[in-house]
Amino acid sequence: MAARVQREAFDVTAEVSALTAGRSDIGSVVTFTGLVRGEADGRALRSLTLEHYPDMTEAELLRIDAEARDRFGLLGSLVVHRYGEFEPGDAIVLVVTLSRHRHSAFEAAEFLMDYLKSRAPFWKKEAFADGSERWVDARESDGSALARWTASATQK
Amino acid sequence: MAARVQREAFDVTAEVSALTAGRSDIGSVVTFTGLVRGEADGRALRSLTLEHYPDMTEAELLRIDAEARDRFGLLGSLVVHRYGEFEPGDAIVLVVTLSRHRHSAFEAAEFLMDYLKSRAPFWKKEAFADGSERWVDARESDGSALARWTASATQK
Amino acid sequence: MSDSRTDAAQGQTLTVRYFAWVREKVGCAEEVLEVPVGVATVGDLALWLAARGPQYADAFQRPGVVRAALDKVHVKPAAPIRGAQEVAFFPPVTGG
Amino acid sequence: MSDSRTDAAQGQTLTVRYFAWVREKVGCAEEVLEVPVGVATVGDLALWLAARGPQYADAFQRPGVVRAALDKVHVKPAAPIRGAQEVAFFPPVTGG
Repeated sequence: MAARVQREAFDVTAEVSALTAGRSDIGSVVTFTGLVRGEADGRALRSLTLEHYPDMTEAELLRIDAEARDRFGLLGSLVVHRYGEFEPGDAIVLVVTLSRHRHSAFEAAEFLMDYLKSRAPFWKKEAFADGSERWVDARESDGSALARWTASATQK
Repeated sequence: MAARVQREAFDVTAEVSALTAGRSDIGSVVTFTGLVRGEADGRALRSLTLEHYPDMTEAELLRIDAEARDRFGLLGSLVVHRYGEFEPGDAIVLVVTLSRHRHSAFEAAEFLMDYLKSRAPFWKKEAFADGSERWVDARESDGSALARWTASATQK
Repeated sequence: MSDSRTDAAQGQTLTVRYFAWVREKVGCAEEVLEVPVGVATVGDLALWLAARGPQYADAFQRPGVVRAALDKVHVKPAAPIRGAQEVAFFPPVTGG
Repeated sequence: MSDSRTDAAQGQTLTVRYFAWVREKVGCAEEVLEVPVGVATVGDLALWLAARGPQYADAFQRPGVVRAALDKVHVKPAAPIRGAQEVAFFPPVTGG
Protein backbone atom coordinates (compact mmCIF):
# COMPACT_ATOMS: atom_id res chain seq x y z
CA MET A 1 0.00 0.00 0.00
CA ALA A 2 2.89 2.26 -0.78
CA ALA A 3 5.05 3.63 -3.54
CA ARG A 4 8.44 5.25 -3.38
CA VAL A 5 10.74 6.89 -5.87
CA GLN A 6 14.33 6.88 -4.68
CA ARG A 7 17.90 7.02 -5.82
CA GLU A 8 19.09 4.37 -3.35
CA ALA A 9 19.15 0.61 -3.88
CA PHE A 10 16.45 -1.53 -2.26
CA ASP A 11 16.61 -4.83 -0.39
CA VAL A 12 13.92 -7.34 -1.34
CA THR A 13 14.02 -9.31 1.92
CA ALA A 14 13.81 -6.15 4.03
CA GLU A 15 10.89 -4.77 2.02
CA VAL A 16 8.99 -8.06 2.18
CA SER A 17 9.67 -8.44 5.90
CA ALA A 18 8.34 -4.96 6.60
CA LEU A 19 5.15 -5.80 4.70
CA THR A 20 4.52 -9.21 6.27
CA ALA A 21 5.72 -8.62 9.86
CA GLY A 22 3.21 -9.74 12.45
CA ARG A 23 0.65 -10.90 9.90
CA SER A 24 -0.76 -14.38 9.43
CA ASP A 25 -3.37 -13.68 6.76
CA ILE A 26 -0.91 -13.56 3.85
CA GLY A 27 -0.30 -16.77 1.94
CA SER A 28 1.46 -15.46 -1.15
CA VAL A 29 4.19 -12.93 -1.75
CA VAL A 30 5.23 -12.17 -5.31
CA THR A 31 8.12 -9.87 -6.07
CA PHE A 32 9.34 -8.54 -9.38
CA THR A 33 12.75 -6.96 -9.69
CA GLY A 34 13.73 -5.27 -12.92
CA LEU A 35 17.42 -5.18 -13.77
CA VAL A 36 19.30 -3.16 -16.34
CA ARG A 37 20.29 -5.44 -19.21
CA GLY A 38 23.70 -5.13 -20.82
CA GLU A 39 22.38 -4.65 -24.31
CA ALA A 40 19.63 -2.83 -26.15
CA ASP A 41 18.70 -3.71 -29.73
CA GLY A 42 21.85 -5.76 -29.95
CA ARG A 43 24.16 -2.96 -28.89
CA ALA A 44 26.30 -3.08 -25.75
CA LEU A 45 24.93 -0.74 -23.11
CA ARG A 46 27.21 1.27 -20.86
CA SER A 47 24.61 2.96 -18.69
CA LEU A 48 20.91 3.72 -18.39
CA THR A 49 19.66 6.98 -16.92
CA LEU A 50 16.15 7.34 -15.56
CA GLU A 51 14.72 10.81 -15.23
CA HIS A 52 11.43 11.47 -13.46
CA TYR A 53 9.12 14.28 -12.44
CA PRO A 54 9.32 14.42 -8.63
CA ASP A 55 6.00 14.34 -6.78
CA MET A 56 4.09 13.64 -9.97
CA THR A 57 5.82 10.29 -10.36
CA GLU A 58 5.17 9.34 -6.71
CA ALA A 59 1.52 10.34 -7.07
CA GLU A 60 1.14 8.24 -10.23
CA LEU A 61 2.80 5.23 -8.63
CA LEU A 62 0.58 5.54 -5.55
CA ARG A 63 -2.47 5.72 -7.79
CA ILE A 64 -1.60 2.59 -9.78
CA ASP A 65 -0.60 0.78 -6.59
CA ALA A 66 -4.02 1.54 -5.09
CA GLU A 67 -5.70 0.42 -8.32
CA ALA A 68 -3.87 -2.92 -8.25
CA ARG A 69 -4.77 -3.42 -4.61
CA ASP A 70 -8.48 -2.88 -5.28
CA ARG A 71 -8.61 -4.72 -8.56
CA PHE A 72 -6.90 -7.88 -7.32
CA GLY A 73 -8.03 -7.79 -3.70
CA LEU A 74 -4.48 -7.57 -2.43
CA LEU A 75 -3.59 -7.70 1.25
CA GLY A 76 -0.70 -5.35 0.60
CA SER A 77 1.60 -4.06 -2.10
CA LEU A 78 4.64 -1.93 -2.71
CA VAL A 79 6.22 -0.20 -5.66
CA VAL A 80 9.78 1.10 -5.39
CA HIS A 81 11.29 2.79 -8.42
CA ARG A 82 14.79 4.15 -8.58
CA TYR A 83 15.99 7.10 -10.65
CA GLY A 84 19.47 8.22 -11.63
CA GLU A 85 22.22 6.56 -13.64
CA PHE A 86 22.59 2.80 -13.62
CA GLU A 87 24.89 0.16 -14.97
CA PRO A 88 23.99 -3.23 -16.43
CA GLY A 89 22.96 -5.58 -13.63
CA ASP A 90 21.62 -2.83 -11.39
CA ALA A 91 18.12 -3.30 -9.97
CA ILE A 92 15.90 -0.35 -10.79
CA VAL A 93 12.35 -1.35 -9.96
CA LEU A 94 10.70 -3.53 -7.33
CA VAL A 95 7.09 -4.57 -7.10
CA VAL A 96 5.77 -6.62 -4.18
CA THR A 97 2.23 -8.00 -4.02
CA LEU A 98 0.68 -9.83 -1.07
CA SER A 99 -2.45 -11.90 -1.22
CA ARG A 100 -4.29 -14.78 0.32
CA HIS A 101 -3.93 -16.97 -2.76
CA ARG A 102 -1.18 -16.97 -5.30
CA HIS A 103 -2.95 -16.26 -8.58
CA SER A 104 -4.06 -12.76 -7.62
CA ALA A 105 -0.57 -11.90 -6.37
CA PHE A 106 0.94 -12.98 -9.71
CA GLU A 107 -1.72 -11.16 -11.72
CA ALA A 108 -1.35 -7.96 -9.71
CA ALA A 109 2.45 -7.95 -9.98
CA GLU A 110 2.27 -8.40 -13.75
CA PHE A 111 -0.41 -5.71 -14.04
CA LEU A 112 1.76 -3.29 -12.06
CA MET A 113 4.80 -4.04 -14.19
CA ASP A 114 2.86 -3.69 -17.45
CA TYR A 115 1.80 -0.28 -16.21
CA LEU A 116 5.22 0.74 -14.94
CA LYS A 117 7.02 -0.30 -18.11
CA SER A 118 4.73 1.72 -20.35
CA ARG A 119 3.00 4.51 -18.43
CA ALA A 120 5.06 5.35 -15.40
CA PRO A 121 6.37 8.92 -15.72
CA PHE A 122 10.01 8.11 -16.33
CA TRP A 123 12.21 8.89 -19.28
CA LYS A 124 15.11 6.65 -20.14
CA LYS A 125 18.35 7.55 -21.80
CA GLU A 126 20.67 4.83 -23.02
CA ALA A 127 24.41 5.35 -23.24
CA PHE A 128 26.19 2.77 -25.37
CA ALA A 129 29.67 1.31 -25.18
CA ASP A 130 30.52 3.10 -28.46
CA GLY A 131 29.93 6.49 -26.77
CA SER A 132 26.60 7.29 -28.40
CA GLU A 133 23.48 8.14 -26.44
CA ARG A 134 19.77 8.18 -27.15
CA TRP A 135 16.49 8.82 -25.41
CA VAL A 136 14.34 5.70 -25.52
CA ASP A 137 11.13 6.03 -27.54
CA ALA A 138 7.80 4.95 -26.10
CA ARG A 139 7.37 1.34 -27.10
CA GLU A 140 4.30 -0.16 -28.66
CA SER A 141 4.89 -3.64 -27.22
CA ASP A 142 4.58 -2.35 -23.69
CA GLY A 143 1.42 -0.50 -24.60
CA SER A 144 0.05 -3.80 -25.92
CA ALA A 145 0.93 -5.60 -22.70
CA LEU A 146 -1.02 -2.97 -20.81
CA ALA A 147 -3.96 -3.13 -23.21
CA ARG A 148 -4.87 -6.68 -22.21
CA TRP A 149 -5.76 -5.47 -18.70
CA THR A 150 -8.15 -2.92 -20.16
CA ALA A 151 -9.65 -5.60 -22.40
CA SER A 152 -10.16 -7.97 -19.47
CA ALA A 153 -11.87 -5.18 -17.52
CA THR A 154 -14.23 -4.58 -20.43
CA GLN A 155 -15.15 -8.25 -20.65
CA LYS A 156 -16.30 -8.34 -17.03
CA MET B 1 18.85 -24.12 -12.22
CA ALA B 2 18.62 -25.66 -8.81
CA ALA B 3 16.27 -27.08 -6.24
CA ARG B 4 16.79 -27.63 -2.54
CA VAL B 5 14.76 -29.19 0.24
CA GLN B 6 15.81 -27.88 3.62
CA ARG B 7 14.65 -27.34 7.17
CA GLU B 8 16.27 -23.90 7.47
CA ALA B 9 14.74 -20.56 6.54
CA PHE B 10 15.80 -18.88 3.29
CA ASP B 11 16.69 -15.29 2.45
CA VAL B 12 15.19 -13.95 -0.76
CA THR B 13 17.77 -11.23 -1.35
CA ALA B 14 20.67 -13.63 -0.80
CA GLU B 15 19.19 -16.24 -3.14
CA VAL B 16 18.51 -13.69 -5.86
CA SER B 17 21.97 -12.14 -5.49
CA ALA B 18 23.61 -15.54 -5.88
CA LEU B 19 21.63 -16.14 -9.08
CA THR B 20 22.25 -12.74 -10.66
CA ALA B 21 25.82 -11.99 -9.54
CA GLY B 22 28.08 -10.94 -12.39
CA ARG B 23 25.37 -11.25 -15.03
CA SER B 24 24.01 -8.54 -17.29
CA ASP B 25 21.69 -10.60 -19.49
CA ILE B 26 18.87 -10.84 -16.93
CA GLY B 27 16.15 -8.21 -17.12
CA SER B 28 13.49 -9.76 -14.92
CA VAL B 29 13.53 -11.53 -11.59
CA VAL B 30 10.28 -12.91 -10.21
CA THR B 31 10.10 -14.47 -6.77
CA PHE B 32 7.25 -16.25 -5.09
CA THR B 33 7.29 -16.86 -1.36
CA GLY B 34 4.61 -19.03 0.19
CA LEU B 35 3.73 -18.32 3.81
CA VAL B 36 1.74 -20.38 6.30
CA ARG B 37 -1.66 -18.77 6.79
CA GLY B 38 -3.20 -18.59 10.24
CA GLU B 39 -6.42 -20.30 9.28
CA ALA B 40 -7.61 -23.22 7.21
CA ASP B 41 -11.27 -23.63 6.25
CA GLY B 42 -12.13 -20.91 8.74
CA ARG B 43 -10.40 -22.60 11.67
CA ALA B 44 -7.47 -21.08 13.56
CA LEU B 45 -4.26 -22.91 12.74
CA ARG B 46 -1.59 -23.53 15.36
CA SER B 47 1.01 -25.23 13.17
CA LEU B 48 1.60 -26.85 9.83
CA THR B 49 3.93 -29.80 9.41
CA LEU B 50 5.42 -30.72 6.07
CA GLU B 51 6.72 -34.24 5.61
CA HIS B 52 8.66 -35.26 2.52
CA TYR B 53 10.46 -38.21 0.99
CA PRO B 54 14.15 -37.26 1.04
CA ASP B 55 16.01 -37.60 -2.28
CA MET B 56 12.79 -38.33 -4.14
CA THR B 57 11.48 -34.86 -3.35
CA GLU B 58 14.73 -33.20 -4.42
CA ALA B 59 14.76 -35.22 -7.64
CA GLU B 60 11.16 -34.20 -8.42
CA LEU B 61 11.86 -30.53 -7.71
CA LEU B 62 14.95 -30.61 -9.90
CA ARG B 63 12.93 -32.20 -12.68
CA ILE B 64 10.15 -29.59 -12.58
CA ASP B 65 12.70 -26.80 -12.25
CA ALA B 66 14.43 -28.02 -15.42
CA GLU B 67 11.08 -28.31 -17.19
CA ALA B 68 10.20 -24.70 -16.31
CA ARG B 69 13.59 -23.52 -17.50
CA ASP B 70 13.17 -25.20 -20.90
CA ARG B 71 9.52 -24.40 -21.36
CA PHE B 72 9.82 -20.69 -20.62
CA GLY B 73 13.36 -20.12 -21.86
CA LEU B 74 14.56 -19.01 -18.45
CA LEU B 75 18.05 -17.67 -17.82
CA GLY B 76 17.96 -19.24 -14.38
CA SER B 77 15.66 -20.53 -11.69
CA LEU B 78 15.58 -21.84 -8.17
CA VAL B 79 13.16 -23.80 -6.03
CA VAL B 80 13.69 -23.96 -2.26
CA HIS B 81 11.17 -25.94 -0.21
CA ARG B 82 11.30 -26.29 3.52
CA TYR B 83 10.08 -29.24 5.59
CA GLY B 84 9.35 -29.60 9.30
CA GLU B 85 6.90 -27.86 11.60
CA PHE B 86 5.88 -24.27 10.93
CA GLU B 87 3.81 -21.55 12.52
CA PRO B 88 1.52 -19.06 10.80
CA GLY B 89 3.60 -16.41 9.04
CA ASP B 90 6.54 -18.73 8.37
CA ALA B 91 7.87 -18.85 4.82
CA ILE B 92 7.93 -22.42 3.51
CA VAL B 93 8.55 -22.22 -0.23
CA LEU B 94 10.54 -19.97 -2.53
CA VAL B 95 10.57 -19.91 -6.30
CA VAL B 96 12.86 -17.60 -8.27
CA THR B 97 12.74 -17.23 -12.04
CA LEU B 98 15.11 -15.17 -14.16
CA SER B 99 14.49 -14.15 -17.72
CA ARG B 100 15.24 -11.56 -20.34
CA HIS B 101 11.67 -10.25 -20.43
CA ARG B 102 9.13 -10.19 -17.65
CA HIS B 103 6.23 -12.21 -19.01
CA SER B 104 8.13 -15.49 -19.19
CA ALA B 105 9.48 -15.00 -15.66
CA PHE B 106 5.94 -14.49 -14.33
CA GLU B 107 4.57 -17.43 -16.31
CA ALA B 108 7.36 -19.74 -15.19
CA ALA B 109 7.00 -18.81 -11.52
CA GLU B 110 3.27 -19.45 -11.63
CA PHE B 111 3.79 -22.74 -13.47
CA LEU B 112 6.28 -23.85 -10.83
CA MET B 113 3.96 -22.90 -8.00
CA ASP B 114 0.97 -24.62 -9.61
CA TYR B 115 3.10 -27.74 -9.78
CA LEU B 116 4.53 -27.41 -6.28
CA LYS B 117 1.14 -26.80 -4.66
CA SER B 118 -0.42 -29.90 -6.20
CA ARG B 119 2.22 -32.43 -7.23
CA ALA B 120 5.33 -31.86 -5.16
CA PRO B 121 5.95 -34.87 -2.94
CA PHE B 122 5.05 -33.29 0.38
CA TRP B 123 2.36 -34.22 2.87
CA LYS B 124 0.84 -31.59 5.11
CA LYS B 125 -0.58 -31.99 8.56
CA GLU B 126 -2.56 -29.17 10.11
CA ALA B 127 -2.72 -28.70 13.87
CA PHE B 128 -5.53 -26.40 15.00
CA ALA B 129 -5.81 -24.06 17.93
CA ASP B 130 -8.50 -26.34 19.40
CA GLY B 131 -5.95 -29.17 19.66
CA SER B 132 -7.22 -31.27 16.74
CA GLU B 133 -5.03 -32.39 13.88
CA ARG B 134 -5.59 -33.62 10.35
CA TRP B 135 -3.68 -34.62 7.28
CA VAL B 136 -4.58 -32.36 4.39
CA ASP B 137 -6.35 -34.07 1.49
CA ALA B 138 -5.17 -33.58 -2.07
CA ARG B 139 -7.09 -30.63 -3.41
CA GLU B 140 -8.92 -30.49 -6.71
CA SER B 141 -8.48 -26.72 -7.15
CA ASP B 142 -4.72 -27.08 -7.26
CA GLY B 143 -5.05 -29.89 -9.78
CA SER B 144 -7.15 -27.56 -11.92
CA ALA B 145 -4.55 -24.81 -11.69
CA LEU B 146 -1.98 -27.26 -12.97
CA ALA B 147 -4.28 -28.55 -15.73
CA ARG B 148 -4.24 -25.25 -17.60
CA TRP B 149 -0.53 -25.66 -18.32
CA THR B 150 -1.19 -29.05 -19.90
CA ALA B 151 -4.04 -27.56 -21.92
CA SER B 152 -1.86 -24.71 -23.17
CA ALA B 153 0.82 -27.21 -24.19
CA THR B 154 -1.75 -29.18 -26.19
CA GLN B 155 -2.94 -26.08 -27.98
CA LYS B 156 0.54 -25.33 -29.29
CA MET C 1 -5.11 31.08 -29.63
CA SER C 2 -8.16 30.53 -27.45
CA ASP C 3 -10.82 32.98 -26.52
CA SER C 4 -9.25 34.64 -23.56
CA ARG C 5 -12.24 36.45 -22.17
CA THR C 6 -13.10 33.73 -19.63
CA ASP C 7 -9.78 31.87 -19.56
CA ALA C 8 -7.51 34.88 -19.32
CA ALA C 9 -4.23 33.97 -17.63
CA GLN C 10 -2.00 36.82 -18.77
CA GLY C 11 0.18 38.36 -16.14
CA GLN C 12 -0.07 35.21 -14.03
CA THR C 13 3.29 33.81 -12.88
CA LEU C 14 3.91 30.25 -14.00
CA THR C 15 6.77 27.83 -13.44
CA VAL C 16 7.53 25.94 -16.65
CA ARG C 17 9.48 22.69 -16.37
CA TYR C 18 11.03 20.59 -19.10
CA PHE C 19 12.04 16.94 -18.95
CA ALA C 20 14.16 14.49 -20.92
CA TRP C 21 14.89 15.54 -24.51
CA VAL C 22 12.53 18.52 -24.26
CA ARG C 23 14.76 19.78 -21.44
CA GLU C 24 17.92 19.08 -23.44
CA LYS C 25 16.61 20.86 -26.55
CA VAL C 26 15.26 23.88 -24.65
CA GLY C 27 18.50 24.04 -22.72
CA CYS C 28 17.06 24.52 -19.26
CA ALA C 29 15.11 22.46 -16.74
CA GLU C 30 12.89 25.14 -15.33
CA GLU C 31 11.97 28.78 -15.88
CA VAL C 32 9.46 31.22 -14.44
CA LEU C 33 7.27 33.14 -16.91
CA GLU C 34 4.58 35.74 -16.86
CA VAL C 35 1.83 34.27 -18.99
CA PRO C 36 1.73 36.37 -22.21
CA VAL C 37 -1.39 37.98 -23.61
CA GLY C 38 -3.47 35.57 -25.67
CA VAL C 39 -2.12 32.42 -23.94
CA ALA C 40 -5.01 30.71 -22.22
CA THR C 41 -4.36 26.99 -22.62
CA VAL C 42 -1.42 24.61 -22.37
CA GLY C 43 -1.53 24.32 -26.16
CA ASP C 44 -1.38 28.10 -26.52
CA LEU C 45 1.68 28.15 -24.29
CA ALA C 46 3.42 25.44 -26.33
CA LEU C 47 2.82 27.45 -29.53
CA TRP C 48 4.08 30.62 -27.89
CA LEU C 49 7.20 28.84 -26.62
CA ALA C 50 7.86 27.28 -30.04
CA ALA C 51 8.00 30.79 -31.53
CA ARG C 52 10.50 31.95 -28.94
CA GLY C 53 13.70 30.76 -30.60
CA PRO C 54 15.33 27.90 -32.48
CA GLN C 55 15.90 25.73 -29.39
CA TYR C 56 12.26 25.98 -28.40
CA ALA C 57 11.15 25.47 -31.99
CA ASP C 58 13.24 22.29 -32.09
CA ALA C 59 11.79 21.02 -28.82
CA PHE C 60 8.18 21.66 -29.81
CA GLN C 61 8.43 21.02 -33.55
CA ARG C 62 6.66 17.68 -33.60
CA PRO C 63 2.99 18.47 -32.97
CA GLY C 64 1.30 15.97 -30.70
CA VAL C 65 4.57 14.49 -29.47
CA VAL C 66 5.34 16.71 -26.52
CA ARG C 67 3.05 15.98 -23.57
CA ALA C 68 2.07 18.29 -20.77
CA ALA C 69 1.08 18.30 -17.12
CA LEU C 70 -0.56 21.08 -15.19
CA ASP C 71 0.24 21.15 -11.49
CA LYS C 72 1.54 17.57 -11.88
CA VAL C 73 -1.54 16.15 -13.56
CA HIS C 74 -1.42 15.02 -17.21
CA VAL C 75 -3.54 17.32 -19.37
CA LYS C 76 -4.53 17.77 -23.01
CA PRO C 77 -3.48 20.88 -24.98
CA ALA C 78 -6.95 22.37 -24.45
CA ALA C 79 -6.51 22.52 -20.66
CA PRO C 80 -6.80 26.14 -19.38
CA ILE C 81 -3.76 27.48 -17.57
CA ARG C 82 -5.64 29.92 -15.42
CA GLY C 83 -4.91 29.44 -11.73
CA ALA C 84 -2.13 26.89 -12.26
CA GLN C 85 1.24 27.15 -10.53
CA GLU C 86 3.30 24.86 -12.73
CA VAL C 87 3.21 23.50 -16.24
CA ALA C 88 5.56 20.79 -17.48
CA PHE C 89 6.44 19.68 -21.01
CA PHE C 90 8.00 16.30 -21.72
CA PRO C 91 8.19 13.49 -24.27
CA PRO C 92 5.82 10.54 -24.03
CA VAL C 93 6.90 8.63 -20.93
CA THR C 94 8.98 5.55 -21.64
CA GLY C 95 8.20 3.78 -18.39
CA GLY C 96 10.49 2.31 -15.78
CA MET D 1 -1.32 -61.96 -7.52
CA SER D 2 0.74 -61.73 -10.70
CA ASP D 3 2.30 -64.49 -12.66
CA SER D 4 5.57 -64.90 -10.82
CA ARG D 5 7.48 -67.02 -13.27
CA THR D 6 9.26 -64.09 -14.90
CA ASP D 7 8.77 -61.44 -12.22
CA ALA D 8 9.71 -63.55 -9.22
CA ALA D 9 11.02 -61.38 -6.39
CA GLN D 10 10.64 -63.73 -3.43
CA GLY D 11 13.52 -63.92 -1.06
CA GLN D 12 14.72 -60.51 -2.21
CA THR D 13 15.39 -58.01 0.61
CA LEU D 14 13.35 -54.85 0.31
CA THR D 15 13.18 -51.69 2.39
CA VAL D 16 9.58 -50.58 2.78
CA ARG D 17 8.92 -46.97 3.77
CA TYR D 18 5.69 -45.31 4.82
CA PHE D 19 4.85 -41.63 4.83
CA ALA D 20 2.23 -39.30 6.33
CA TRP D 21 -0.96 -41.04 7.49
CA VAL D 22 0.12 -44.37 6.00
CA ARG D 23 3.13 -44.19 8.34
CA GLU D 24 0.94 -43.23 11.29
CA LYS D 25 -1.54 -46.04 10.67
CA VAL D 26 1.12 -48.70 10.07
CA GLY D 27 2.95 -47.45 13.15
CA CYS D 28 6.44 -47.37 11.69
CA ALA D 29 8.37 -45.33 9.15
CA GLU D 30 10.51 -48.06 7.66
CA GLU D 31 10.97 -51.81 7.77
CA VAL D 32 13.04 -54.37 5.92
CA LEU D 33 11.22 -57.37 4.45
CA GLU D 34 12.03 -60.48 2.53
CA VAL D 35 9.66 -60.43 -0.41
CA PRO D 36 7.10 -63.23 0.21
CA VAL D 37 6.25 -65.95 -2.30
CA GLY D 38 3.69 -64.79 -4.84
CA VAL D 39 4.49 -61.08 -4.45
CA ALA D 40 5.77 -59.83 -7.79
CA THR D 41 4.38 -56.31 -8.10
CA VAL D 42 3.92 -53.25 -5.91
CA GLY D 43 0.18 -54.00 -5.90
CA ASP D 44 0.84 -57.56 -4.74
CA LEU D 45 2.93 -56.20 -1.90
CA ALA D 46 0.20 -53.76 -0.83
CA LEU D 47 -2.34 -56.62 -0.73
CA TRP D 48 0.06 -58.80 1.23
CA LEU D 49 0.74 -55.98 3.72
CA ALA D 50 -2.99 -55.25 4.12
CA ALA D 51 -3.50 -58.86 5.24
CA ARG D 52 -0.76 -58.58 7.82
CA GLY D 53 -2.73 -57.06 10.68
CA PRO D 54 -5.35 -54.48 11.58
CA GLN D 55 -2.98 -51.49 11.40
CA TYR D 56 -1.86 -52.44 7.91
CA ALA D 57 -5.44 -53.21 6.89
CA ASP D 58 -6.43 -49.75 8.10
CA ALA D 59 -3.60 -48.09 6.19
CA PHE D 60 -4.28 -49.92 2.93
CA GLN D 61 -8.07 -50.22 3.15
CA ARG D 62 -8.96 -47.61 0.58
CA PRO D 63 -8.08 -49.16 -2.76
CA GLY D 64 -6.52 -46.71 -5.16
CA VAL D 65 -5.77 -44.13 -2.47
CA VAL D 66 -2.35 -45.22 -1.28
CA ARG D 67 0.35 -44.38 -3.82
CA ALA D 68 3.69 -46.05 -4.30
CA ALA D 69 7.22 -45.37 -5.42
CA LEU D 70 9.87 -47.87 -6.35
CA ASP D 71 13.43 -46.74 -5.76
CA LYS D 72 12.06 -43.20 -5.45
CA VAL D 73 10.13 -43.14 -8.70
CA HIS D 74 6.32 -43.02 -8.71
CA VAL D 75 4.90 -46.29 -10.02
CA LYS D 76 1.54 -47.95 -10.67
CA PRO D 77 0.46 -51.05 -8.74
CA ALA D 78 1.44 -53.23 -11.70
CA ALA D 79 5.12 -52.26 -11.44
CA PRO D 80 7.30 -55.35 -10.83
CA ILE D 81 9.34 -55.29 -7.63
CA ARG D 82 12.11 -57.47 -8.90
CA GLY D 83 15.51 -55.86 -8.52
CA ALA D 84 14.25 -52.91 -6.49
CA GLN D 85 15.92 -51.80 -3.25
CA GLU D 86 13.16 -49.70 -1.77
CA VAL D 87 9.42 -49.37 -2.04
CA ALA D 88 7.45 -46.56 -0.44
CA PHE D 89 3.73 -46.21 0.28
CA PHE D 90 2.08 -42.85 0.93
CA PRO D 91 -1.12 -40.87 0.49
CA PRO D 92 -1.62 -38.71 -2.58
CA VAL D 93 0.81 -35.84 -2.22
CA THR D 94 -0.73 -32.62 -0.98
CA GLY D 95 1.91 -30.34 -2.40
CA GLY D 96 4.00 -27.72 -0.70
